[in-house]
Amino acid sequence: MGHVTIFSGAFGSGKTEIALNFALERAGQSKYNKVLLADLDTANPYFVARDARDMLEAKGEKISIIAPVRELAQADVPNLPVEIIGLLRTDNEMVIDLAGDKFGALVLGYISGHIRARENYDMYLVINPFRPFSSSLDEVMELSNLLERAGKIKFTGIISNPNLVEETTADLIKEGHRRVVGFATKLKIPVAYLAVESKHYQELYPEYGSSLKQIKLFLRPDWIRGF
Amino acid sequence: MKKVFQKPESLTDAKNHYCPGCSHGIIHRLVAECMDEMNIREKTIGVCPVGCSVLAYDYFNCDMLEAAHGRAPAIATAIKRLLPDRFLFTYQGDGDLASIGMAEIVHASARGEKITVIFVNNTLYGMTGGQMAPTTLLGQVTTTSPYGRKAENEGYPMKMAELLSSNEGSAYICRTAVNNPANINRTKRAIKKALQVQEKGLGFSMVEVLSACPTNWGLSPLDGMKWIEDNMIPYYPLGEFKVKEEQ
Amino acid sequence: MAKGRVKFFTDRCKACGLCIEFCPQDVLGFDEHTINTLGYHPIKDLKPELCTGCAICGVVCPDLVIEVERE
Amino acid sequence: MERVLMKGNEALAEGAILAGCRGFFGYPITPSSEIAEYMARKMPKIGGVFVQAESELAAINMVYGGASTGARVMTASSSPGLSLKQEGISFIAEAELPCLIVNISRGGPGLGGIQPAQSDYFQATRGGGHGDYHTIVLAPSGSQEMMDFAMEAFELADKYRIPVMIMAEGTLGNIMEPIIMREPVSKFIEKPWATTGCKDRKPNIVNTLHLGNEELENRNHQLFNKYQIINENEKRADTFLVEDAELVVVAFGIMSRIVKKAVVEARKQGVKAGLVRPVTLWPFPDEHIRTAAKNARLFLSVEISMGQMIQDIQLALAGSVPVEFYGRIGFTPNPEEILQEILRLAEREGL
Repeated sequence: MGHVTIFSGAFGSGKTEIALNFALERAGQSKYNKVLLADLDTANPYFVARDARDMLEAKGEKISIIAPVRELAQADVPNLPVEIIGLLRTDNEMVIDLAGDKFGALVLGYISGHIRARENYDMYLVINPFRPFSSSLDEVMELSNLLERAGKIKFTGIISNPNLVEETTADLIKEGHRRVVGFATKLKIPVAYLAVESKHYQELYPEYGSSLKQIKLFLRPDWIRGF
Repeated sequence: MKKVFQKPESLTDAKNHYCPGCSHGIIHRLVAECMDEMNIREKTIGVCPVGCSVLAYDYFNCDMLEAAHGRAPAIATAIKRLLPDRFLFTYQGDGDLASIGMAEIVHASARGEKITVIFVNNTLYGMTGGQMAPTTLLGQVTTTSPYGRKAENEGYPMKMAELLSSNEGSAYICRTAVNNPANINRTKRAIKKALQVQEKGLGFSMVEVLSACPTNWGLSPLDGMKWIEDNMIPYYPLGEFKVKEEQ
Repeated sequence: MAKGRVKFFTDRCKACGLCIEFCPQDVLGFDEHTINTLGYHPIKDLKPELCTGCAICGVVCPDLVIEVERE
Repeated sequence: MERVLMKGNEALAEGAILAGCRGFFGYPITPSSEIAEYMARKMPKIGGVFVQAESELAAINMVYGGASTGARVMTASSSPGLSLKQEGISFIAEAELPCLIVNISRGGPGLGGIQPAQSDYFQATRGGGHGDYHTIVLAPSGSQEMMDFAMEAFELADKYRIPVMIMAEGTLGNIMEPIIMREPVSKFIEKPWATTGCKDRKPNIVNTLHLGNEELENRNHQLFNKYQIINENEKRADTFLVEDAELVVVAFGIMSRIVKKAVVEARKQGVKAGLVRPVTLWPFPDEHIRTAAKNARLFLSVEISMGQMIQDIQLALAGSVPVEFYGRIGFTPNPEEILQEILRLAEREGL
């Protein structure tokens, strides 16, 4: 059975961008025909993985985005793609992008039985310590407990994603990452990797080495930069 | 000789605009007497409706607001939440409370808002000239039910006290009438109890008062009182429907 | 000597007559010789000597016309 | 200075809290719900009130009640919800109750869609409900302004005893940007008119009923005298490269940022383009428009609507310069699209 990788975290933690990057990375390596990226963000259809669908398909990437059907893709109804359960029971490599907070927990609770039935899965908690409700240990613990309880799945790793989008600096990443490592130690969950935009990769590589992963932003509009 | 009956301090000196024999004047006075007796005039904020009592802010001698039609419970909710030690009452008619303001009253009750609602049921829209209300009795002729209200066409009169008493948030729900001195005194006791329930923070309280609208009923004031007795009370039974005790 | 006494703010009276009807002693009646500022014949204690000061007239009055005193 | 990464909706909610807002009354609707959710989490912890109302009508009337106590209170919704709130907004405007009303707007008419839109411009700037009245309308263009305008909105509301509306497209509510957290407001003006219980004073009345002819007319004159003062003092706009501009683009909210990109590109290609960005939609910054018209041969209004603000631009210019329109619904025009339109018009006009 192919690996299932679940990305979870607070609203706006960056999990969708990270899931897209992860799926693309796997698409190059996976033995499966296509990596399935399940977009389960039922909370709010602004800036969701399905927005990148056409672009990825056009580029011929080995990725298939499982998301609500087209006319519902822009609706704010909880439209879990119907095929998700079936796909979880067949042999695929899957990347699952959950909604933030309680919405994500609800969806996870619904499908977790099928995930646990598979032997190899990872569930990551994406943390940006510069976001409200995930800037302190108490808040991160509350979120982690909520998601683990509802989903009946334990986190296997934390993805550190400290950033202030366009205003991110190397020093800011370092400071944020220190905080995330602090949370991870208290939560007794290992840090899987530190995600940074490509432009910071070279500068930070000497310090973080292979625990660093560079990501590209797919959903952020260009026009927001510089003004 | 000592004074045994006089204008309560919680009413202003303004002459009310109500028709001769209209029950609003009596009910205003009962609310005000309770405010006097509980010494809460300076802590009370009232919200009046759209309806004949739209000008009630001129008559109550306390802070008052005039609400949009039906919305008094929403307004009172916010004030009470922001100023929890004040007394809030809404004063609403049957069109205001049971028709256009149905959602507001049901949800204020469901939330257990610690406010007191004075619900004046006179079976029709008095202000606009006697149109059918949710509480208009079967067979009753109004300007918009000229052949008498029929269940097949206009449905059944709504029993708001019974309906709201099913809400867990309702702490005190009572129906009274003002058709004779004994019932007027009972109404006053009910209003006072409702305000005391609010004071104890037990939840939502409402007194539905069966009242006369002699003008739109086309009756003399005295016949209006009899009409309450003969036609309203049989359909709208008097009594306490919900009394939540202190824990 | 009457035990009670009623005082009227006659300019508030709308002559609905409820006080007259409910007065147990038949003390009250309309003052046919007066028209108040509202245009009505206001009420009057036609038989003041019978008043017991029970205040029922005040209780049923919608217009705050009446004050009642008692011994 | 603490910097945090916030969605526009969160920044607005936090800004309101920093401004001393202690009452939020709302009803869920996409794409504004994060504001309510943020408030639901925060209000109980700071001694504030959060009530999820049974309807938009109840929510806006709770704002009416809440504002009448003198507290800083608000509601937030999105376009269809704003339609339902119009009754209450008319009452609040007449009763002169200060409050904040937020429209994280989406496309219509009807249910429309939840895509960002600016098609509530008329509703927002013409009063929206029954009767003659206005609300001050602020149109932020980024997360920082969502916070800052929320704070300013309460100041303006209290100063003029007027409901202030913030209108922001759904995109702005949902996009994340780094912002500087502001200091909480500590000074508030007295509100002797508030209905808080009449201890040691005469009763206060909050009322919107004026039955006498003269009373009603006087009341409207009073309101419009106030609107005149606001009109004189509170018009705001940002201008960009308008000094020598031959083609002036006008856009507000998130569109203004997109247009700015296009204007920079157009300049590179030799077209003297400029941008006027109305910050206040009411009062409309007509003087800024007229100033920008000094060298202009053409104006272009870019909106996410079928063309609404264009009428205010035309009124401001009073026929002196023609005004073109470019707009879409369901899509947010991108910089490239607007650049093409600017170039097309420039070529047509020989600019």
